[in-house]
Amino acid sequence: MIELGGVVKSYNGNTILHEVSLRVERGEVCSIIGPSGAGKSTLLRCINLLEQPDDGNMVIDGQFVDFTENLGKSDLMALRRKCGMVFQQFNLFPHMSALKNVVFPQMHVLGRGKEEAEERAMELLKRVGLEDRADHRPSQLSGGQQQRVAIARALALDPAVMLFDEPTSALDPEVSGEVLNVMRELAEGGMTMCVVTHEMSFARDVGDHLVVMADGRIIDEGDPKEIMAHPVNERTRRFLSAVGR
Amino acid sequence: MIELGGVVKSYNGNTILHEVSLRVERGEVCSIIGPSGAGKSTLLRCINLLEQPDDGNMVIDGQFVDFTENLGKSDLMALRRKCGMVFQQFNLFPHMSALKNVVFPQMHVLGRGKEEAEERAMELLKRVGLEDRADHRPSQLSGGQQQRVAIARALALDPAVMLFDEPTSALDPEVSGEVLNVMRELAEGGMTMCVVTHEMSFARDVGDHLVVMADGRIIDEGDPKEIMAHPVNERTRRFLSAVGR
Amino acid sequence: MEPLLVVLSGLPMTLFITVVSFAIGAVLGIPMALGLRTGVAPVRWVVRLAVDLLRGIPMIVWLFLLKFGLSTPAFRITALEAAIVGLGLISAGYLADIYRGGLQAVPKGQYEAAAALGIPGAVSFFGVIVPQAARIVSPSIATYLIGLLKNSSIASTIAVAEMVFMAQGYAKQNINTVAGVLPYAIAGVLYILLSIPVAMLSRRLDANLRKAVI
Amino acid sequence: ACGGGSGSSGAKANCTPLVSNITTIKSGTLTVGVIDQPPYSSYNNGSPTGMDIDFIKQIADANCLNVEYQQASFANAMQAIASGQIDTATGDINVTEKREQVVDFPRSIYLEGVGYASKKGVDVKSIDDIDAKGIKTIGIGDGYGWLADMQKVFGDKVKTYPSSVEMKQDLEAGRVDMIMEAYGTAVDEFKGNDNIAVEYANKNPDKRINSLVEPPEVSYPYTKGNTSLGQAFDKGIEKIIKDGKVKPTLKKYGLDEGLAEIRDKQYVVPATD
Amino acid sequence: MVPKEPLLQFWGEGLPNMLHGLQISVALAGVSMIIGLPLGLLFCMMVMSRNRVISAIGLVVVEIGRGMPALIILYLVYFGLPGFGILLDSFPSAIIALAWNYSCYCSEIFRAGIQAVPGGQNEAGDALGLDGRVIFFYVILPQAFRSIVPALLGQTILLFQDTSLAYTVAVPELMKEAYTYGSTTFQYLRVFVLAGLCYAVVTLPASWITRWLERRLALSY
Ligand SMILES: Nc1ncnc2c1ncn2[C@@H]1O[C@H](COP(=O)(O)OP(=O)(O)OP(=O)(O)O)[C@@H](O)[C@H]1O
Ligand SMILES: Nc1ncnc2c1ncn2[C@@H]1O[C@H](COP(=O)(O)OP(=O)(O)OP(=O)(O)O)[C@@H](O)[C@H]1O
Ligand SMILES: [Mg+2]
Ligand SMILES: [Mg+2]
Repeated sequence: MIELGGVVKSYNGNTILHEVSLRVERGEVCSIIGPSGAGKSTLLRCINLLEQPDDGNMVIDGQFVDFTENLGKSDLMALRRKCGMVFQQFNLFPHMSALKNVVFPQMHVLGRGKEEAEERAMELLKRVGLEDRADHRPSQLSGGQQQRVAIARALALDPAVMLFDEPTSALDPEVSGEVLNVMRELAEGGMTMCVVTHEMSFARDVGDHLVVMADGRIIDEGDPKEIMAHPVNERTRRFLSAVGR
Repeated sequence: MIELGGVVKSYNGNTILHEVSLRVERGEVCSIIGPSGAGKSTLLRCINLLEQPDDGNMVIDGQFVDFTENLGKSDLMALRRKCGMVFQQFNLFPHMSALKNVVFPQMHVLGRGKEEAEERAMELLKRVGLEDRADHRPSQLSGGQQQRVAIARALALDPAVMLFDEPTSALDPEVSGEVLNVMRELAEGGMTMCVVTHEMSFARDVGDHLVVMADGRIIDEGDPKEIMAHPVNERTRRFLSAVGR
Repeated sequence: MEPLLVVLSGLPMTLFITVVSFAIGAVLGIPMALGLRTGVAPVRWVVRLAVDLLRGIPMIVWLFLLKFGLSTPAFRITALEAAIVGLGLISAGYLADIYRGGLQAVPKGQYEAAAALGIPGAVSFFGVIVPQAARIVSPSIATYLIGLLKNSSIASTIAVAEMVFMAQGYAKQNINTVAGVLPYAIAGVLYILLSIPVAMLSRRLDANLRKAVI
Repeated sequence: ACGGGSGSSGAKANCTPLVSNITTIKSGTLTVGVIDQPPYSSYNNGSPTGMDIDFIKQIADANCLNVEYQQASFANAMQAIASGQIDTATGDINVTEKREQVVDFPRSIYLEGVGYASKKGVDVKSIDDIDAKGIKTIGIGDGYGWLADMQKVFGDKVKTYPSSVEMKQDLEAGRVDMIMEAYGTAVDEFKGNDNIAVEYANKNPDKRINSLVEPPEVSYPYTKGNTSLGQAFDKGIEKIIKDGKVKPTLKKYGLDEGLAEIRDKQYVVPATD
Repeated sequence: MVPKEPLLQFWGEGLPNMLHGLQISVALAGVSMIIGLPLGLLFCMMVMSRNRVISAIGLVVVEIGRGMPALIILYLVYFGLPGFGILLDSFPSAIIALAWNYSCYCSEIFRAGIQAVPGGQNEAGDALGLDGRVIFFYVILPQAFRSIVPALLGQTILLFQDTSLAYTVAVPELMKEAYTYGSTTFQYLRVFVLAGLCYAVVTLPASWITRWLERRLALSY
């Protein structure tokens, strides 16, 4: 589904990602953990082409991308459309209602008509448990509700993969649950997902594959339960004990 | 040490605290947990008199306060000096070095001379593991380091009680550990502490007494291990399961 | 060469008016800013109205009012005095609002931390809040100073011999020729050149502010 | 010697004044506000020149006074005299009823004429010409005696100016078709300018414009109630007239000698509206 | 020296002319604004353009327009252009000068407003695959308006005040009328107080509305 080969990314001479390679199968949930500054967000942003990597390549949903070549605008758009991205800070459009947030991209990206887009939006808002909040502005919603709208917005474009960047770390523990539940249901529904998270229980219980990053490298990967129970890598062990498990 | 009797606090007609009573013994660590909006911060701010409650009374370090009476300025200052407060957002003074942050209040509140204050400050910075960061501005310190400076600053005034309002919730999980360790050492040193926290492991392992708040009331209290293991109260159970333990 | 020298001969006056009226405004703005923040509502309203009037009436009207309107046998005011008093008062109005904004922009947590530590009000105001507010407002103050430098040109309308007045005097002798435009263009360029150091300083302060406070 | 010699008055020694014990702001010195209005007076960076300056010097000499100058404008001169900042002012100042509410005038010294200035070829010579020659805009300075009458007759065609300099500039640039200026000023401003024709307007009086029928008289206002200074001016001006110095001076500045024919009884321009 | 008429009567006599002047002032500000606003947006887009040449040109135009006092710009247009054979009347000269000055300030206001929109909004748009123009016009600009509108209002109040400078080139606006009235009555204090009040009648409510709007917009969403 996603296959990254030797992805390199630097900012003004600082290399943030050192030849990262990674494979996520169709329907698999891949959790990415690691200390702050490890490059987790950067990796996700590279998959979504919000950042153009300096080297490496990627196959996503059957399409090959060579990062050393400059991508045309339409290619870029087409590739981005394959990924739905959910940010830590939600990034909903504050001047649009929840419904409009989900409708607007459908109309402008997929060219859907208003009615069709609204129908699909209501269906998704229902799925994330917010059909009765469709008319609310983001500021009138709790953090957990906002994040669920953001998920619905991403899903509305029928992405092949969903990318989550610490979707619950800006949320109160109590409301995090709502969001994690939605994500769990998505995973059970067979969605391919890459999730950067500090929620160890989610990574353990829902994730199929665990990737541990540090200093711009993947230092450990494999079965989540196994790695968490018996971390072999010294750095992984340190991280896990710091996070408190 | 602290005894609250029937504390009531409302903001423009909304009652946020409904006759809260609470007792914390000398040398005891009292953890306060509960969902967002329960009134945990408000309770702490009432103890510290950052908010003037509408009704109730308090005995703190042997001194009685009737909240229905208006406090004189010098009384207020004297009472506040009994509590050291540590905020979620650290609230260090950004234009002063770490050392100056700890020295400044000593000079202006306790009237200590500069040398004495600096000596004490260095002693405390050492205690929180930051003697080599004394000259750094807060902006040059990590969140965890900032919070440790904030603890040192509060300790420098020799408070009878330390109040912590979610001291680690603005921190990365990895650095939270440093702060929790300092708090643990404080507790072991016999400091009386009130800690609002989402860190269940801290509440369980370090806390002597657990208070569960919801909707402006104390809904449950007692031995932390017992309550967490066998929550009797339905609301407590819901909260604990949402937080994931 | 000659028009340049003529315009330059007004430069000291331009700088003098700007600096002196800025100093007046910077000092007078402090009590006014406190007035804008006081809990005593009537005082706040009166100061607010005064600030709004100072800012809401064109500078040229203030200058004419002072210069032509305020002369009695007992009280005389020269053009230069009128310009300095007028610009000084107007600056006080603007700076008071800038100060107020700065005090308001200091995070509430800072007030609370100081209160929680039991630091006395005056000490926490001058030792904790003011230094932070000063950093927050310094770019706005620099911007205002640049504006004031340009506005000092309005003093030419009441015959204060600053740059524009000198330019005008020269231009009038050379009507409808290039020499009649040149002094204005020279003065314009001088204003831009003069504002560059202040702007650079402001950007430096702004960057420092970001480093130091955030 | 006047004023008792040894005093700190600074008055000229060995000099007998026409009037003794004159009160001025600065004792022994006449402080004169100079309005830029050539050829009548121009400040000239502190060494003023002009017809009025010539006269003022003679008046001061006759009264054993030194003279000091300050720059002034029509806008602030009356105010400055009234409030005692200066003793008098020069620059073709007409004797008017409005001004007499604020200041006093001694006897008049010469007449002020009105001048038309317009492009050569247009050559406005009378009020009737204005319509006849299709004039669209007429420039007149703020505070000029004929402004109100002209506005009454020509309404929005009249454009007013803060000073004669802008007005001159606009006539030359072509933004106004003609201007009505003090005759002397117009002569002076357009001396040697081949494109602009200046005409003496009082030659063709028009009863709608009072200043053309009754040319205003010029004098030197002083602070109300300062009778000693008033007398000094009266005597000084009388002496200049008696010595026959007015006509040669008018001639020297290129003005019509007929402007010396002031009326027997001082004419005060009445306040209109 | 004691004024003869009661103050209100004196004001009453001067008011009709001053109100007429006020109308001209408002017209001057209005026309300058109508020209200056779109021009400001254009300058802003030039300055923010990725094309270095366009951006540099925009920057020069804006920095000159902001760097020189309005009075100088006015003199340059009114007294300077005729030297180059361009003869404009006082009213259009004032409009050109004021509109240029105003549009340069507006350009900066637009830019600041756009940059104040959190970067996450652009990213979210990109991540959704929205077109750059769609993001700018539908996502960024509507949010930027929250900080732009009050700032623009404030700048427009300043523009209105700057119309008083047009008095120096004989536009018969409020200041000019006041000066004329003053020079015929010599009661400058009373006249300019009245003129100040006439300006304040417009600017005070406008600044109150601005502050109210600022607060309201800050609270919305
Ligand atoms: N635009 C940028 N310019 C320069 N450096 C950057 C940029 N974005 C990220 N970095 C750097 O790249 C490194 C990795 O950042 P990244 O945000 O990917 O880490 P992360 O693993 O997501 O951390 P966190 O858990 O704190 O979100 C950091 O050191 C960061 O400072
Ligand atoms: N200054 C205030 N004015 C009005 N309402 C307030 C104010 N401060 C707090 N509240 C309200 O009081 C209630 C309790 O707030 P409080 O901050 O004490 O909750 P909390 O338990 O600390 O929650 P959290 O875990 O989110 O910090 C909330 O509903 C809040 O909206
Ligand atoms: Mg990240
Ligand atoms: Mg709280």
